[in-house]
Amino acid sequence: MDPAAAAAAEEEGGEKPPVIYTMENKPIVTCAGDQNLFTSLYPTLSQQLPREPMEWRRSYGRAPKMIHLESNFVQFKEELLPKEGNKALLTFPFLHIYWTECCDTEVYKATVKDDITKWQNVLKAHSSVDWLIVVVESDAKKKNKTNILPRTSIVDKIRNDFCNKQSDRCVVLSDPLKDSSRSQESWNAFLTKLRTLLLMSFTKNLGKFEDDMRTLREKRTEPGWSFCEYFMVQEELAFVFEMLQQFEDALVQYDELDALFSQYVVNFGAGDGANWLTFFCQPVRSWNGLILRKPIDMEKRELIQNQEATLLDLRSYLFSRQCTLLIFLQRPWEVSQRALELLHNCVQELKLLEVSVPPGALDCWVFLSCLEVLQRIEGCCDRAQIDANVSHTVGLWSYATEKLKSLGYLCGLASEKGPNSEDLNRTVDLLAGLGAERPETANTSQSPYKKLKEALSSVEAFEKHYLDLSHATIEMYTNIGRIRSAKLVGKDLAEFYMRKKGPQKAEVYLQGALKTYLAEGWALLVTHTRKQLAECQKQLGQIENYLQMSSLLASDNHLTEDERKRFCQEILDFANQQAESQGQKVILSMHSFAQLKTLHFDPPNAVVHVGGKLSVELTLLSQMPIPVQVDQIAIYVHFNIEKNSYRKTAEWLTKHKTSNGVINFPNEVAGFPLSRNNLPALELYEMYERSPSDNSLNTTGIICKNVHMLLRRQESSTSLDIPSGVTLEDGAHMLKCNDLILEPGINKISFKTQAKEPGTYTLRQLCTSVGKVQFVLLHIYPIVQYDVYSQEPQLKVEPMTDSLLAGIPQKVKFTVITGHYNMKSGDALQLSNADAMPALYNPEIKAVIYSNTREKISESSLRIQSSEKITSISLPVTPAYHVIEFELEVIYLPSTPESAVERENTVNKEAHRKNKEKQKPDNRMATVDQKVTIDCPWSIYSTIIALTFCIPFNAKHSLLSAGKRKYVQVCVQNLSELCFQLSDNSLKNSASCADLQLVPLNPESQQVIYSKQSIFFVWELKWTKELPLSLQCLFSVSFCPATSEEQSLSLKPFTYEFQVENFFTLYNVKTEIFPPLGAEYCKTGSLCSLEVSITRLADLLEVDKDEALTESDGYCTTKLMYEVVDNSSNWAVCGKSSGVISMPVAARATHKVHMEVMPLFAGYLPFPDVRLFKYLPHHSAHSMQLDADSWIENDNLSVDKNVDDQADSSSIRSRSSLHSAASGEHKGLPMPRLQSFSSGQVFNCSTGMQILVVPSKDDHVLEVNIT
Amino acid sequence: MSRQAGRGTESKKMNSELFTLTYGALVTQLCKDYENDEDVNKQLDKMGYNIGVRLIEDFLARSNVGRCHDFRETADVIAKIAFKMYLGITPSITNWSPAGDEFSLILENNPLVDFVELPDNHSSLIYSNLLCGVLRGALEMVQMAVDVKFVQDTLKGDSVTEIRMKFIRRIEDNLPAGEE
Amino acid sequence: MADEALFLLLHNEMVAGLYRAAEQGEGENGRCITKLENMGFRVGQGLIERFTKDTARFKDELDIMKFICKDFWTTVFKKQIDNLRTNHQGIYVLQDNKFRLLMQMSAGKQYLEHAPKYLAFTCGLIRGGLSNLGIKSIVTAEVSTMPACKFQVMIQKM
Amino acid sequence: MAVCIAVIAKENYPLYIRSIPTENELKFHYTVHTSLDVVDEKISAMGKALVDQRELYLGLLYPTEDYKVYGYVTNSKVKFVMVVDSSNTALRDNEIRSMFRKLHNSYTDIMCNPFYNPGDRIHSRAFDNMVTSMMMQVC
Repeated sequence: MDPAAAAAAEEEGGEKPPVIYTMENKPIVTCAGDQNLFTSLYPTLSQQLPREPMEWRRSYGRAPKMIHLESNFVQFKEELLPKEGNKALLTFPFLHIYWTECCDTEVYKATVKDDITKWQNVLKAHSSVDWLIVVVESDAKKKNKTNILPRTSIVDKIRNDFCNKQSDRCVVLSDPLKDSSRSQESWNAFLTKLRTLLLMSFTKNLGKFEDDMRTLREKRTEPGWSFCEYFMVQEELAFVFEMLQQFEDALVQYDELDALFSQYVVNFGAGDGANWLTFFCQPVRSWNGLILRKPIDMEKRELIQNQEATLLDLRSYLFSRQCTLLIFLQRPWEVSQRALELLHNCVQELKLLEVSVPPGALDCWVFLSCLEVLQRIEGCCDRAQIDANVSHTVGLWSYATEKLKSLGYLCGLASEKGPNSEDLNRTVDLLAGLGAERPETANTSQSPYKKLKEALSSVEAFEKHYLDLSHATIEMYTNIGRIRSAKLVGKDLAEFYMRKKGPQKAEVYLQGALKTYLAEGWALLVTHTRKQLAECQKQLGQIENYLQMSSLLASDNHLTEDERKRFCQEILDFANQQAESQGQKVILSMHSFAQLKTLHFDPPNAVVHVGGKLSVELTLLSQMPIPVQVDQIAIYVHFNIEKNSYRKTAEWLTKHKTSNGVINFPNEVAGFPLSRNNLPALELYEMYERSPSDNSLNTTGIICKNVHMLLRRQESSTSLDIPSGVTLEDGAHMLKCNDLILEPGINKISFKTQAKEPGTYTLRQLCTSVGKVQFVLLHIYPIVQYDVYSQEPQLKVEPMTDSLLAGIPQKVKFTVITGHYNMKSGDALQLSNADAMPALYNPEIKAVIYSNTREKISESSLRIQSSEKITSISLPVTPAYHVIEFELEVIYLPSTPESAVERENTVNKEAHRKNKEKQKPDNRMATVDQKVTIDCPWSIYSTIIALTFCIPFNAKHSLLSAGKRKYVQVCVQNLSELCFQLSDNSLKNSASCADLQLVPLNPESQQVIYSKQSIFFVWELKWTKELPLSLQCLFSVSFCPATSEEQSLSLKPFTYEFQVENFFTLYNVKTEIFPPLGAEYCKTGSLCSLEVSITRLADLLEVDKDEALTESDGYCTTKLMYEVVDNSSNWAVCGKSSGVISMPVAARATHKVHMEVMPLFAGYLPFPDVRLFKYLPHHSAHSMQLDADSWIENDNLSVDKNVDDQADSSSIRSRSSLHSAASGEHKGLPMPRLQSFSSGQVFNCSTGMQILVVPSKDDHVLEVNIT
Repeated sequence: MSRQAGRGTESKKMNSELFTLTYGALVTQLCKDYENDEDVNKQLDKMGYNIGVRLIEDFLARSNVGRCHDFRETADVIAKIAFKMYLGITPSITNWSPAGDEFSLILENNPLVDFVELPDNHSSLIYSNLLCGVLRGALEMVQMAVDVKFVQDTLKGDSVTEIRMKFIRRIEDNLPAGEE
Repeated sequence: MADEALFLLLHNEMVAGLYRAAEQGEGENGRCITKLENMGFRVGQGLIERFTKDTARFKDELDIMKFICKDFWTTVFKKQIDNLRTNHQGIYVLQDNKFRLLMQMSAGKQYLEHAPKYLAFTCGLIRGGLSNLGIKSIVTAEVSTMPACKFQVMIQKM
Repeated sequence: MAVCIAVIAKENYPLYIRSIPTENELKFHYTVHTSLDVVDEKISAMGKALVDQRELYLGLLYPTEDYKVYGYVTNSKVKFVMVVDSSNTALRDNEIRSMFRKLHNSYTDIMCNPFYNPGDRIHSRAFDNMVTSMMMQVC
């Protein structure tokens, strides 16, 4: 402010309040003394002062601040000094300066001193202590003065005249207008002083002001207290801070006022009202929103000052100030956020204070305010910033939208047929409340004011603005990802469209919202939106969708019973209308109409034979609130033939197919996010990992077998809206059920069908027809199938036990599977008898009839007639696809010895051989296959069935001798599992020779033979005259299962035929061993003598007649070869171990052989074995029919011709074995042969004899060996 | 003795929620496996029994409680030591039968049923029945055949939980190993 | 405060009981493992809800795994996991050298074939805990010398 | 004093939602559902925050003319939303906090009820009573 301005100030000094433009304000400093001097210095001063910042230390522990000081220098006038109790701060002079350049003592004394004194007194009078005296020195002035005093003297004078003790209140400014270092220094000193004094003054005076303000606030409970007055005071402070650029502090002042006011309102709500509040409760008459374009809204401020402000005025003003400061502070987003709070808050406060507000007034106010705030912010930010901070502003946008909407509804602008007269009146009133547009926005085209006015002007205008806002809001929400909010705004829009009868526009928004709600499972929202959508679709005439929606709603238990009924009725009405468009039906998804709970087959395994009956029972949960008359429920069935798969054969199906019969269906929960349960369950298993080397456990644990399934990302895009394009497969096969009523809740519907073609039938779809409407379940899942099969009749005959035993009566099971054949009366099985196996007729045989699924149907007795050729079993009358079972007792009789048994025995022997090869124990039973030919009524061909019988026993015989006496031993072994009773055993000589007796040495009584046990029978042979070479013997013993008491007579005995040959003893061999002469016992290692004596027991017999026999003049001899063998190698035979002797063929002829043997061990040693052979000379013809055993012997001789060779037997054997390999070539060459005697012809009477051998002293080692 | 028991238990303390929840999981699993509550109760008792016969050894080892001379002493040991040691609660002993062969354990709070709310379809489930089994099993190991059952249960809306124990007889034969 | 012995006995009896039931028909033992795991799962859900009641929100997956290995494990088994390894591709291996539920059985390989059934519950415990913290996973286990064992956690990327 | 209290699953469907009977239930369902937008926003913002800032209480989600909506999210990503009448200005932030704590505790107990199937709608007397108390309770 130049001096001129200062002058101006001087003129209007008297008027108050001074106009306040805060920004232009500066703290006031008065200037007294030499005005011209000051004026000359002013430019430098005003420009130098703010250059350097100064730290401002403040009271109340507030943080110190650096401040660039400016000030407003005005000429000193007494009027400027505040009177007592003045609250104004802006007009407050913070410092008084007196300027002089007097350098002449006289002049000082004459004028200056008095002038300063006068000045000082005025200050004192107003108790103002913030002053400064500036003495300016310039050399120029001194020049023309003669009587020069030292410069300092004037200053000193002033100091002690005025500044007692505070000499610093007088400063010198030397040559201020020169550009010298000296002048610079003095300037700096002066400025610093000036700044310091100013700040001191601020601190002091603001402090004082704040104290007063605080005390004033404390008084607020007193009756006279007025908020508005206090408001003005604290705002003064705010202004000062603002003036000092301390916006934070300024804002704090307003926030405190804000809080204070809010508190009062709350308290008022709580009951204790302050009387001043009533000012603010005046009914709202103007609602022209916030004004944020001016730094200060003077009109509103005056209203407050004059205590005429309404609540809205106060709030508006307060906020406009906060807004201004926030924007100074570059916090526009806080503005938007605070704005929203403010608006909400005001609405609340008006409610709380029960201020009467004309309908819509607030909506206008809020709407205008929102836009004002938004525009203000846009005014101070660039696009980019705004876009980046949509999340802060979008709230205001949607609030504005909301308000405009309600205004539109209020003024009948959102209705189909525009506003009515009363709507118009209301509109007029509302517009009146806006007053005239403010000058500052008057020329901006898009001002909130204009927008509102226009929006309310016409239906079209409103629609335009409302849509613009809505779309803007939706877009913003969408951009920042607040989808739900966006959808909600969308729904408002939809409602609007619906009111405007524009359903096609509404639909998309409703669908969008519905999708979200379904996906997130908000049932109530789903229901509500569906209702709206239904209405919308109805208007759009989307019959199908509408009906589907209705069915959803009818089944929705979030609706009232009546609503549900209404929607259900909608469907039924449509379904039953006799429209001419009879043809095409409406197909809807079933899940909302009814749910398939369970399905139940009868027969439970869902398997039927051709022509069989199948019934399917559905459990349907009807979701409709009322009973529904259904024309038809149909199951569409898909048929396919899987001929060549075993799993479709009657056997498999009837046996294996699981017969739980009931299939349960998971109930799909409508309107529920499936995302939760769409994970397949883990398949966890124990894991055992063994080391490859030894099979020991290495590692165990738990593994998951379906990791791949689980780790695959599931996109849970399971939208539950109606499956579009519901279509029915054309089902050739269908299960139908007509005219029934579906009651709400559980219904059981059963379908019956008769199976036709064999194959697999899959239930694919379910369709419920109600008049023109069809509800379709597109896929029946889990898969439901039933199978139809056809089957050939069949006869099976199988033993009851695992193996049939020959000779005892046993049960055989006959199974007749009728298949497609019906058993008529007279149908019979014709068994062609085999006399080896008669069927034993038992009158009380019963046949049991089963269904193919093994349920017992009936029982009937069988008629069996047997002629000698044929047994005919007449079967009971049985329908197709049944099973007849009965048991028949049969017995297998080895009819004639030769036929069966012998044959089998030989078979048996071979069996043995094989077994041996297979190293199997020899307990295999001989078996007989008995074939039966059966003629079945359903076939011209006769069935042949083989039954296998096992012979329970196995017999062996052996010939035993004692000298000349002979015994036959038969060993019977029971190979079966059963145990038998053996009785009346017998041994017969078939070739009847009179004088042979078989004397049994066996107990007469019965014997029990247990499983796997062997029993021996012995007979002694007695005779008188010579006997034939061979005897035919027939052993027989009768048996019966030891368990069965009743001795069934029909049992044939077990027989065993065999023959014994050359059983008559010809030679007796006797062996003796003698210790060496003089010795008492044989000693190990010392030679003993061995004597073999061979004695002929009979004269010439038939058996002797062979090449060995040489006859000369009636005197017969035969050649024998003996051999001493010691298999146990206890003895060492020294010298010849074998030799040939010629034996006279006459009783009692004896031949002795001597040789030396050495016992190798001590103890009782068995005698070495002595063998005897016939020795046949080489010139013999038939060397061919030799049995294996003698062949080798022969061969071995042929190798070394001279048997008399000294080699010990062992060496012979070794060689023989050596060469036996090559024996083939020699076969059949004529050379000497050995022929063994048949067992029993030679009796060795010293077999099994032992002799004591004592150990010799010296061979201790051997001793050790044995033990 | 109680001091020793005390020391014994210090180290073994653990988060009780783990136990409570695990038990809960068990019960609900059983409810899935068996169709009716009675079977579940049986199963719980059985499992309890198996636990009891093992638990007793741990108990005798850690609290060196000697042989009890009469049923009253047993009751005291159960309430004041066993329950304290294992469940951290001390039920009160009441309603002795005149014959002194029957008494009640009153549990003000039963850790097994923290958090539990019985659904209506399990009205006949005896949720904590395991405890009966445990007591039965444990006592059997010290030659006491007892009958244990719940007569009140807070889960069923009773004010307290009451376990009734009845002494049946001494088991003389086959002393199990590890007994005194 | 309950007593550990009781829990251990309960757990053992749960295992035994289930397998007993399995032998008497219903369900092959694959089911047993699953049942145990499911029980663990449910318990895990409950426990984690409690344990995280007063903790700050987790930063990320690893943050959570650490919680499981430290706080969770300590509260349940009274010791921390000895070693946690990850490939930063959603696979974590938790190693416990003295796993509480295997401690009762003699160390080494003697009872190795019984180990799995004593791990199932804990697998579930981990899976349940994680799933309640919003991490779907598969947890498997492995023992080669008791009482040390490894739990492998495979995170399902959602 | 709370006019509506809701527990919302990880997947954002309501596990429990109850409002004072006098008011129109549907409106609150919409309010709560919409508030999830802000919850999501706050959670994702929170993720980046430092540990000490990662608290479960989300504070005021957004005010409407008539209501204030507050949010809270457990570590298991379950959200609690509480709607309070705006006129109820006396209500301080820390009171809201403590109410959420109570909710959380009570919810934790539900989770520990073996018969409760996590993810199912909450039907529990205990929980109902607790919620009722919060709606009755006058501040």
